[in-house]
Amino acid sequence: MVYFIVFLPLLGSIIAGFWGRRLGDKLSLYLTSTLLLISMTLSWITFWQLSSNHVDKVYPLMEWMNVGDFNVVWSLRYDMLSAVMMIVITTVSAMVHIYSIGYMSHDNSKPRFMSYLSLFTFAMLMLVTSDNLIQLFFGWEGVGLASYLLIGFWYHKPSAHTAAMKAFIVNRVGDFGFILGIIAIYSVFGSLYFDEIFSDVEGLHKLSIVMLGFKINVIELIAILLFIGAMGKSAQIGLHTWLPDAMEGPTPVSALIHAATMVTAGVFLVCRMSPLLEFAPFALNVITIVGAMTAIFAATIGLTQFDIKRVIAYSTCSQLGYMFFAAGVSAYPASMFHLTTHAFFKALLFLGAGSVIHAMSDEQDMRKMGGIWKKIPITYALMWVGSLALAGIPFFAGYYSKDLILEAAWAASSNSGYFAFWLGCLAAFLTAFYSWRVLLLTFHGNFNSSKEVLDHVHESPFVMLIPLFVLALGAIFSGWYFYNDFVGYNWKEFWGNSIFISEKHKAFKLAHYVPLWVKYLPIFLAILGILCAYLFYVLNPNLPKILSKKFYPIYNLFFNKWYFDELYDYLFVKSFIKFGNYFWKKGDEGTIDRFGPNGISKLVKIISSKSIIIQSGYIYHYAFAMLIGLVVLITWLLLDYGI
Amino acid sequence: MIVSLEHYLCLSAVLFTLGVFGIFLNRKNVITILMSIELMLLAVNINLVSFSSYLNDIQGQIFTIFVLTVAAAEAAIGLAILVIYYRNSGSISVEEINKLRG
Amino acid sequence: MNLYGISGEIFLAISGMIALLISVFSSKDSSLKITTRFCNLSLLISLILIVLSHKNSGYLFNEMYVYDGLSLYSKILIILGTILTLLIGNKPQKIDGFNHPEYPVLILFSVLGMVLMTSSKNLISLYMALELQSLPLYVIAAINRDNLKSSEAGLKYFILGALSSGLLLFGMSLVYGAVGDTSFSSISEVSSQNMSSILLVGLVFILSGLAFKISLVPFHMWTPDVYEGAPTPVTAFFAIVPKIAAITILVRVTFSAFDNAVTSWQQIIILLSLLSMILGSFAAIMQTNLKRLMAYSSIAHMGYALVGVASGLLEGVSGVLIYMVIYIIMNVGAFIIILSMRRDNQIVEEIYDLKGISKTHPFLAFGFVSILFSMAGIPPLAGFFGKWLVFYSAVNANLVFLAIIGVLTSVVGAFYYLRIIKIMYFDENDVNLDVVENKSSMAILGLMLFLTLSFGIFLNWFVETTMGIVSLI
Amino acid sequence: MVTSLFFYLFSFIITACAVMVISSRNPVHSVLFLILAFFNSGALFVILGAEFLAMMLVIVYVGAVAVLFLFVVMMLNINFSKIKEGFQKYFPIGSLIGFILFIEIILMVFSGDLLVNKNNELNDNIPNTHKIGSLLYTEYIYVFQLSGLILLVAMVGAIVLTLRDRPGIKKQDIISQNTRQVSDVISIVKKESS
Amino acid sequence: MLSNIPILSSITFLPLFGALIILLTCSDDEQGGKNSKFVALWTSLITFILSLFVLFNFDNDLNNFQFIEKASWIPLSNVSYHMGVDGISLPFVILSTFLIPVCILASFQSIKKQVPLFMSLFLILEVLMVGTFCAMDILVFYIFFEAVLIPMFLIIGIWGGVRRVYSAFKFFLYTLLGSVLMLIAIFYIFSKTGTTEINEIAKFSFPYDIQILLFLAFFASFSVKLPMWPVHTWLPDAHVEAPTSGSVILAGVLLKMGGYGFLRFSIPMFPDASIFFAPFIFVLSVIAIIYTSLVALVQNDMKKMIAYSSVAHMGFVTIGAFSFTNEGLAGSVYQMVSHGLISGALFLCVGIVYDRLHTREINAYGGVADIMPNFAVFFMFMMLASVGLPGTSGFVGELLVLVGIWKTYPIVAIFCATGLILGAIYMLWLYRRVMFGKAIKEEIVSLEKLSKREIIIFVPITLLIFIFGIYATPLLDITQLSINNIIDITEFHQNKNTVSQIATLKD
Repeated sequence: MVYFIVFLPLLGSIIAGFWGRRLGDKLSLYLTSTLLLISMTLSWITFWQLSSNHVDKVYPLMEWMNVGDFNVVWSLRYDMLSAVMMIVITTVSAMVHIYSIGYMSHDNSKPRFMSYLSLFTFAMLMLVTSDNLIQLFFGWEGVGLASYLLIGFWYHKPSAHTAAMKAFIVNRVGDFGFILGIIAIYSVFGSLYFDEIFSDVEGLHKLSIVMLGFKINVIELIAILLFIGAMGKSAQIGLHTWLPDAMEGPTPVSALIHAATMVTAGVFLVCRMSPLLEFAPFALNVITIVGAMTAIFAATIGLTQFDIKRVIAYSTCSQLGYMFFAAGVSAYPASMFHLTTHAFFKALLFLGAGSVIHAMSDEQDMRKMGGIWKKIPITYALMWVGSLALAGIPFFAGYYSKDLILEAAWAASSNSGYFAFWLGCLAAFLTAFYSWRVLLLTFHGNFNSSKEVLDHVHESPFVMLIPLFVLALGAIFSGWYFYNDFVGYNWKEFWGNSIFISEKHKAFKLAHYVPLWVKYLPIFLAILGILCAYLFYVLNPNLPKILSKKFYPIYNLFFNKWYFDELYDYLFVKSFIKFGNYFWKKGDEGTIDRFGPNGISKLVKIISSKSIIIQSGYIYHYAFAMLIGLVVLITWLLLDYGI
Repeated sequence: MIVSLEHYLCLSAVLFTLGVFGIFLNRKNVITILMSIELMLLAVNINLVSFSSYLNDIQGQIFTIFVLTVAAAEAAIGLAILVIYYRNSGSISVEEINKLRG
Repeated sequence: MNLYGISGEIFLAISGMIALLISVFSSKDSSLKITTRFCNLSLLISLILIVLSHKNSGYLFNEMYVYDGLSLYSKILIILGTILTLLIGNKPQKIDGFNHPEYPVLILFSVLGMVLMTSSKNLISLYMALELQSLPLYVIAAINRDNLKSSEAGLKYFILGALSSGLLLFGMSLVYGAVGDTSFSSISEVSSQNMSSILLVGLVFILSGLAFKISLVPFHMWTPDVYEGAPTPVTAFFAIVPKIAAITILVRVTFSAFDNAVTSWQQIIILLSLLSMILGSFAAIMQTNLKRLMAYSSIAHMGYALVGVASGLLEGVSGVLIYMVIYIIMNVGAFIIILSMRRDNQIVEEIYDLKGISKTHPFLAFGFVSILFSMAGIPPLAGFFGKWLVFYSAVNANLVFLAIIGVLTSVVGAFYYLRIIKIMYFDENDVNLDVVENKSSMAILGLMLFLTLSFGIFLNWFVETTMGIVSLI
Repeated sequence: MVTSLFFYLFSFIITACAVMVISSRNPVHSVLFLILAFFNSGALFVILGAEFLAMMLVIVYVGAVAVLFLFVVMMLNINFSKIKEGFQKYFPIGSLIGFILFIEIILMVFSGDLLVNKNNELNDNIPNTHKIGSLLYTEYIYVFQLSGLILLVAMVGAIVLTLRDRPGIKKQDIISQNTRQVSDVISIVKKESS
Repeated sequence: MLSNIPILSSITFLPLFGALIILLTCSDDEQGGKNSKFVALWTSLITFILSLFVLFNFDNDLNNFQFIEKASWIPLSNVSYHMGVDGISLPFVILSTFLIPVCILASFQSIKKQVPLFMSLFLILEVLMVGTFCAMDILVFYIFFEAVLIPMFLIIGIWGGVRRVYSAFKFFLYTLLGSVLMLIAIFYIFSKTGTTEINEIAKFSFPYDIQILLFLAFFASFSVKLPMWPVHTWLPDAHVEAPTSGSVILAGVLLKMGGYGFLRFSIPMFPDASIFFAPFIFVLSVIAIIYTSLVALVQNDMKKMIAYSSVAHMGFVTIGAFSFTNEGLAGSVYQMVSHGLISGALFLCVGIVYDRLHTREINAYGGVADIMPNFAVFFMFMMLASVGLPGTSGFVGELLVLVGIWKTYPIVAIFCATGLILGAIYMLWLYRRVMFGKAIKEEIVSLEKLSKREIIIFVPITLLIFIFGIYATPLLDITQLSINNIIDITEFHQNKNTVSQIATLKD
């Protein structure tokens, strides 16, 4: 069954990719969607089976490479972590496939799009089902590729392919760490298989290596390197810059890849490697801090952006931060839980936004929207659901997971835990605020665009709305439904061996026993955030402008995304080009060639032209040369002889 | 004072050196060069004969005979070449024989 | 006295005189042709006689004349080389402006001198044979007597040649004085007991004289000028045949007369070969005249060949002997190509005249390319094997630096060979060349090409033969 | 004592002549000095006991070679060329090299390595010429023949280079004179009578 | 039955017959050109099939050379014509025989002048390449190794671009200069050991200082051929000016000769010197990876960019080879094979657009993906393979090398891995500038789609890259035992060194 789940999307991708033109748009659309639906159904079935019998299994496929100890076998690992990821992936993916049928109806390369989507799904499934790190890396890069292809799907647009490239390259920076981490793991454990690594980790966690004269604990090093990989994929602060730009891709892509699934791969990796991370306290602290900073940082930017998708993208970034600091305080189940709920409501928000954009004739700027809630009521309602879930309003999915994360952070009772808690709370406030800012700016107020656009605004077709409904169900009920299993009292039994929490780290256990104010503070802040947004954008629309003028430097910092792009542009892009040119012109041409081949050939020519000077044509010169030769020879030999 | 072999050899060395000088310090005409060569051969002959005499060995003298013969033949050919060169260029100045160079 | 061992040479001398008569008494128009044919024929017969008579080795005339493997080997090369150059130079002679029926006769006498030279075992006979081979060469260098360049070439060649034979002779006189005898065996005997300074200086003089004939730097100065000035068929002859005799006699002098004074002459030879390799490679780069270029190339090649002698090892000599075969093959091929190309009824001399001939005359171009690569020493062509053998012997004799300089200069040398290839293959054709593809020349070119390309197959035969020869020196 | 006196005399003359040969501006003078040098060398040879060679030197060199030189010098009618400026520039280095060469030969001569072996005892009763004659045609026949060839080649070479038939010159051609027919020469033209 | 046929010699010299047939029978006109193309194609295909025969009959479990042929050549000097393949050489033999038909097919249209000559030169090139990899006698190896210069020089010079003369000369003289020193070293070895058998020489242990010198001499040759920084500058020029198929072979096989040389000669014959020089080589290779990647980044010429990327990729090869670990060495071989396929394919890609537009300026393109969708797919695949995406062969090689080097010098691995990032940057940027965007320019819009022939060229390469990417075991198994030999040697010497160091410490 697992085979089918994983390979049906691949099949769809191949068929749509290679024969899509011949099959026709419709057939390829339906084919891929159907295959995904089957895959989804199967994954739910297997999930239920697994949650009842708790038997992890590895399904081998074939050998990949084998050099001495370094052997890698393609195989599918099916344990609870994979199962959870699989249902998330297949469900959201199936919904997005169906949604795309409607959303992409005007595009003229639908088969290609569907092929990419299915390819992505396949790669993601490979990622989550891998039994070893190399295969995980395969999936990891595979989703990166699919993301690259999908962001750059509209390759006519310069911004799209620039964003695609950026995404790939920034991810590569993360992969750089990840691959080194994998190699380090291999060099320490002599194996790439999770089971073998995890069984050895306890014995080896004090090992250290010397690098550049520093003595470094290997497990910490590995953990940090792996986390760099996770940062890249999950757009954590520093390596986040690609995610907002990735919104250049079609909206279903944003929903699937850049909200629900791919970006959570980093979180998945951290959870998957939990048995190892548990022995790397320093790395866990780093993860906590980075996660917390991302949460607040992305939220601040989200406040000021006007592109509807970008706001949601920054919100994704922020929510990923939550997941990370949850993992950082060893509350991996909480992290996974938030991952799951977030997948539903964020996909919902994106698809909703897509629906809006669709309705607005591909307009994404919120300043040009407004007051259209009556024209697209269903979308409007669903966006409400999504926003409520995101803000963590009780009984929506987000409430369960986000609250738990903050509680766990508090319960960690470490410095980093408190740091994460407070930043998380602040971020929760901001999240609510910008969520409603989106809602209010988009659907309320006055319409700010041309009349033609307004006339054209219409509710999306059913094929787009059905996925929204499904996801809305998830956004409402998934928290409640999964709470017990994921993070409740039988979490240990549920996750089985796939997640390991050291006895020393009690944050997750204690998360359920925190003071009441800790429990209610986030809710309070969320509601406060909503009210603030109402104040800012309905009651007193001038207030944002006044505030932005008053706190211009801060506003500007937020609006320009903390100048990360500019910084990177200066630090890397420009300097790389400068160095490249320098090496090329000054190094290769100016030095190596100048003094190397060209220099030598010039020298040879000079010597040559000098050497024919003696060939003057005059007999006496010739005779003289002979005589000199003779004299030199005689002198040399006589000196040698000892006269 | 008896004239020793060294004396003859010194004389021949002087002649040889003068011949050599004649070849590469000569800026006048080619004939002088040919004569310098004859001087060198003369030096050789003196060498051979004196060696022959002091070694009591006749070979050196026989060698000298052949050297003389060859020198005559060489002179004939050399002068013939000189003549045709003169016909072609109208001069046998050493300074002007430099059409071929480089 | 049994003159069987010298029968080939006697035949050659007699037929030379007959040829002289033929050249005088045959009709003017055809006399060159007839004499050339006659000379070729007699060369061939004398070759057969030499091969037959040299089966055993031995001495004649008081050890003045020796017939052995070495002399047989070089005689074969000399005579074959001469026949080839006469064949390929046959037609161009007329075009090149000289039509003297005495030309082949002079060549015949010169060849006689050369073959006798290779058989010399005595300073006197060596000197006489050497003069017999050089005097006709002076004449044929200037044989295009109405041409200023040709006569200048003859003049320069003569003066410097006379100077060099003066040096040689002076050296011989000193050696005679030191040894009291002129035969190589006595020299060897004395030099093994007492390598006196007088013997040493004599040796230097003798080697200088011989170096002139092989055109080793700094005794090479005549080479480019004479090669350029002499008529092209004559240049071909100069480039190919006399070198063999001179190298052979150099080997004989060093390995037979001064075989016990290796350390003395080794240094001289090393220096000469170093200078030749370096100058030959560098100076050729600026040349645009094909014949001049071939001159410098031959200087460099002689430098490489001499590396084998410098090693002082018998296998080095064997390498040199094989190198000479390869050298002949390459030069015969190259000169066939040069001789068969005409521009405005003149033999092509400028390398730029070869522009783009790869398209108009693919066979010639292909042949030339192979030969040039071979000259550059790129495997698997013949030239590489020559270099292999000599450099290997140098390394074997712990003269690694010499081998290194050798290979480095061969890289420099590759540059100018490549330049010709570039002109032929990479440049566009804008010159009108007439090509006289006479059949015998093309057949010889084909043969040379085959040998160049497949020399490796025959290498073993040569190695075994020459090793057999040199072990008996 | 007398021998050495003569030796120094002749040597001095030879050296002086040699200097004049290469330094005299008029080539005719050079040739004449060369002849003088040859005469004196002949005298030296006599001192050395090589009478035959002394004669030969005079006959071959003075009689043939030097005269040939003289002949050519006269024939070519060479102008007295001026010594050019470049000469001064090369003179020091040139003379230095020549001088080194000279010093080295002298050093070699006086190095004490000269061996005077008397293994081949010359029988003093037999005259020099006789001895040479008896050897030249027996032991040295090979070389002797070679020298003949060399002379032949020299002759042929000299002729090839210099002999040329000039079309404009009137020359007696006996064969054509003898084979001349009347009909070739005389053509009978009938003149029309007017 | 099989053992009786000199199969390696047949593979080696069969193309020579093809070349002779072409040279002798095909005239330089249209018909002759056509005939020569097919003769060349069929000859190379038959050769390829024969080489597959070797591949399938190769016994992975035999720890020495196989298909040995030996004929005495110069018995006096103990030199013989000796051929054989082991796990290190076999992949390259197959790579050569595989790429040649591809190249010949690729030059069907693009070569317009002197076609018979071109085809025969390619066949001769095949002879020499296969011979290089099969030779078991060091002199025979050298002959093949060096002779490659001739056809390549002519190919670049005759059919090359504008600056072809400069490039051809640079290529020829640069590599010649490098390899002549090796020739002297070979002579030295020959004179000291009295044998030219590679196997025999490997058993001989040279004194330490001699090893250092010999290693340097060999290094001069192989590092230029590979090429390593800073002697890489011939490569961009040669690649840029060479015709497409010339570039393919240059990148695909000729560069590998350097790497092969390191594995076959430098390391086993001079283990102590190799160990001594390993850090030095790492430094050069790391510089190569970073430096040339940055240089590649700023190129405007597609071929030049790919050429520079080759230098960077070959940096991985040397690092892997000198890590002296199982993974590193295997990765090094793997990387060479995969780079041979990938960069070859990339050059083919450039060739395809160059044939149509006659410019390699990146700026002249843009939006090609729209016009040539199939091409976009292939190019994309090759680009990703070059970047080292898992699932392509490029990944396996780079991964193994990184694993190998991490084991010995983790810090080098870190620097090395930056190549993955930089590689992605320039390749994606190239792809973006060429393929993406709107096809506005007139000449771009009128580009022809891929012809069937061109697709046939790409499909096998693509499949191979993909298969090697997801199923690396077969190739790794072939090389395993031979690599173990090298490791045994180096480990022995490493231990010996440490033992002697300890001994000196005790003193």
